[in-house]
Amino acid sequence: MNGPHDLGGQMGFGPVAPEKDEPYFHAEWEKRALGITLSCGAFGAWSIDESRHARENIPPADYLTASYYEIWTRALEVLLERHGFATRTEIDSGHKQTVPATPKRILAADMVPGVLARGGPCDRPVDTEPLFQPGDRVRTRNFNPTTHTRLPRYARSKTGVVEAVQGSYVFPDDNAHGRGENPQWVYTVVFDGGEIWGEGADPTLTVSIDAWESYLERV
Amino acid sequence: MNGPHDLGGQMGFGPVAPEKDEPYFHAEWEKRALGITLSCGAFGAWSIDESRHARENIPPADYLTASYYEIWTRALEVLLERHGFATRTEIDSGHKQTVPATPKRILAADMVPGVLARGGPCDRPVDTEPLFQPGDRVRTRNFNPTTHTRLPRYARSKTGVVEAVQGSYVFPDDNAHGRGENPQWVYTVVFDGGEIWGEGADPTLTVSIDAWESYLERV
Amino acid sequence: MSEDHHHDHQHHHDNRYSDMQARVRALETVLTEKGLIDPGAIDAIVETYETKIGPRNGAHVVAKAWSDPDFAEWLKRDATAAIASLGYAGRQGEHMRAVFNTPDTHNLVVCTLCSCYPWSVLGLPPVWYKAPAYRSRAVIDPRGVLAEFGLTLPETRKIRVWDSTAELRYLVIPERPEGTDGMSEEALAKLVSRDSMIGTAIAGMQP
Amino acid sequence: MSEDHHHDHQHHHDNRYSDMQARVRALETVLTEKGLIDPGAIDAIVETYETKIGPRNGAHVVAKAWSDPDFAEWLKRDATAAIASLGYAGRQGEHMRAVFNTPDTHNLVVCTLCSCYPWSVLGLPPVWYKAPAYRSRAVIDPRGVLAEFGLTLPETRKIRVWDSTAELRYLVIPERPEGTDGMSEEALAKLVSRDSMIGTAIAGMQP
Repeated sequence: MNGPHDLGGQMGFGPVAPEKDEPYFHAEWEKRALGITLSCGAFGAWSIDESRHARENIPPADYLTASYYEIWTRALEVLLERHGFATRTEIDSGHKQTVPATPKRILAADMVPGVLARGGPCDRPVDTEPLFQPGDRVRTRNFNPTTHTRLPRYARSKTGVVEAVQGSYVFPDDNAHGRGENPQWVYTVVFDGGEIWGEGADPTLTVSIDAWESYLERV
Repeated sequence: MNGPHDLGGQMGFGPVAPEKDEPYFHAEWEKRALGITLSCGAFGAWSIDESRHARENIPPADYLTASYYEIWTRALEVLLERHGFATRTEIDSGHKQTVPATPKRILAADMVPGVLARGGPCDRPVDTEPLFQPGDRVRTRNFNPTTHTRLPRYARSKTGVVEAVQGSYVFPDDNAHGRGENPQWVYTVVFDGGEIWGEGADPTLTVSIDAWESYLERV
Repeated sequence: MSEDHHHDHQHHHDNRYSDMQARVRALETVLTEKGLIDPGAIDAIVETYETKIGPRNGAHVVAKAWSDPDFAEWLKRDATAAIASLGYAGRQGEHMRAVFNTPDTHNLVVCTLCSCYPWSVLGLPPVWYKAPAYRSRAVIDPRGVLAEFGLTLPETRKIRVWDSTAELRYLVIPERPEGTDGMSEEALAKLVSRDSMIGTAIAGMQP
Repeated sequence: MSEDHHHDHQHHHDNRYSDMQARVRALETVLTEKGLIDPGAIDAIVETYETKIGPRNGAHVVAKAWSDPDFAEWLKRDATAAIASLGYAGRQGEHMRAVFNTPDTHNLVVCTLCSCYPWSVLGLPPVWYKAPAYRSRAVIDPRGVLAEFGLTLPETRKIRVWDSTAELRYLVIPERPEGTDGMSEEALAKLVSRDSMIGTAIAGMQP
């Protein structure tokens, strides 16, 4: 979706404000929000793609003012409701009223090191050979789905060069919506700044994205 | 600029909410905001293009939550400061502290009918013949200026057909920044929905924009 | 708690604007003190748009176009002059175009970049016309938008969206409803809603 | 005043979220009551990212790459494996790529669509990395962004921006500063700031 998250090339946000000696957390609740989000991710009830899409669906003005831990928390609430783990009333009140769905896994303290060390690899084998090879010229497709995609708006309908075949990975556009993992080859595609931004682009700039095979057409 | 105002094709704002029997104004301050904005426009100190750019420069999250009269008011405050009519302190306090710049005109009550009836035509003669004629295929240019433009982001690098030559008008991209009126021919350019939005576009859709000549290249 | 301040700042980034009534009053006061504005002019502007300039103007134009083929032809050829002949001209209507619905094509007007609107014939725009939901979706999902206005067009009807990116202002001339033969201009004008002249309704449709 | 309500509603659209501390506490409470989460696991997660997983990991990788050409070669060829050989792997570092700055090219990493970041080697991302200003501008105006970090590159230096749109996570290997011959890996690692591994700084630059 062309949501508030698709920020590449948008303007008006002012200067970047790096914070000197930034702490890991700016408030206690941020620590808890991190831990709760990861703990609930361990339920196995939703994919990272579904959770990204839940974040993208936060109303734009809220998305643009929220800190990232707030974005996580708002999206988590939606996921907990959607998958039957907590009702809106429970979340608002902080008290149990219903019996939750059964998660595949509940993260106990002693499982944390192993779970963090394993992470969630999303490379998957595919039966096909890659359609493209390094050096191939490709054009990104033009589409504007209301659903999840990882092809940013600024990089649609643009011509670039395949730099590397990066392996085959779960396809987020399908997986975010429960349509299966449907893995595809992923390519690093490099664009000249001028191809993307046109006149006035920094002549020394190249930008690359990692693009699933179905985002690309041969030129 | 690719600011928060450039909304065509963005998503996440929810349904349109038409209000039954909507009143002309929802609060007294909206009436005053309208009148003050038009009265200050009569100063002759800035163009409509400069005022549009001031609105576009409102921080995105503010722009997306403000009502339009609030957007007008915020931008007006910036223009009043920029052109020496009021300081930020005066605006915040509501009390005069400095002698203002001299406006070209102060709008008195008895001038209102004439001023509204005249409006602010912005057609201007140009010495050249139109480069394009109805039926010509054209491609919009690709650029992403940080300055004002009236070529929306969704309509850049797209191929369409000139439907009409609409006359010659002040060029906002220059005029907003005090670089002169530099009038150009303006064309209505029609695009197929599929050219703009790609796969999945409504097959019955065409979209037109009014494009200044320098936005266009012959295909 | 001081460590929360960083986020509170992000969230409540501009409390100055939370009371628009007070803010606009302060602005009017200081500009009046400075002799820059005349509160009477503000009253006159408001009165004009509350009583003189509104969708009745446009409805008159449409009803006349339905009733008078020569006027309709003039409106197609030179909308600014034809509309001015009825006494409607001026601010935000300096350069008018009339776009006619047909059995083949439905027209819809939007301003994605701000809120350009034909004030001289429709008056002040409604809130939804200026808001992000309409401005973002009219150009990409017009049928979805129309459905929210209760308007479902035949699947084969072409939809032409006019994005008002320059100083031209568009007035949709809806199709004349069936069964209105012989009606007077005045009676016809009553069938022409504001929304039917933007394209989010058709004439004679229940609002 | 009831006529103001419409606008107040727009402006203060979601007060529920104004107190995140209370909101997150309520969430932790209800999920704990339901037996879905273990507060001890939260403590363990927080402790991990406060004490075990942070930019020191990445600095170790970089210092080793500077010191050991075979390791640098391995890192180029298979960053995931080379980095895992130092004990750094797992969440948000499952699929790593190392991108090497050269005298010709400076690398800069961003995630325009969310906040993808190589946690296993850099820890939790800083606020600015996740915020709209950086995400919007890094891809269109990298030099402007770098200037805000106090970094001005030669005009002829090529800039390669990596937008992390998939599950690959990028670690920038900055150039080894001059005058560091013979320094130990430990001493070299101290020259490698977090920002130099994102690309918003160079190694040895004063933070």
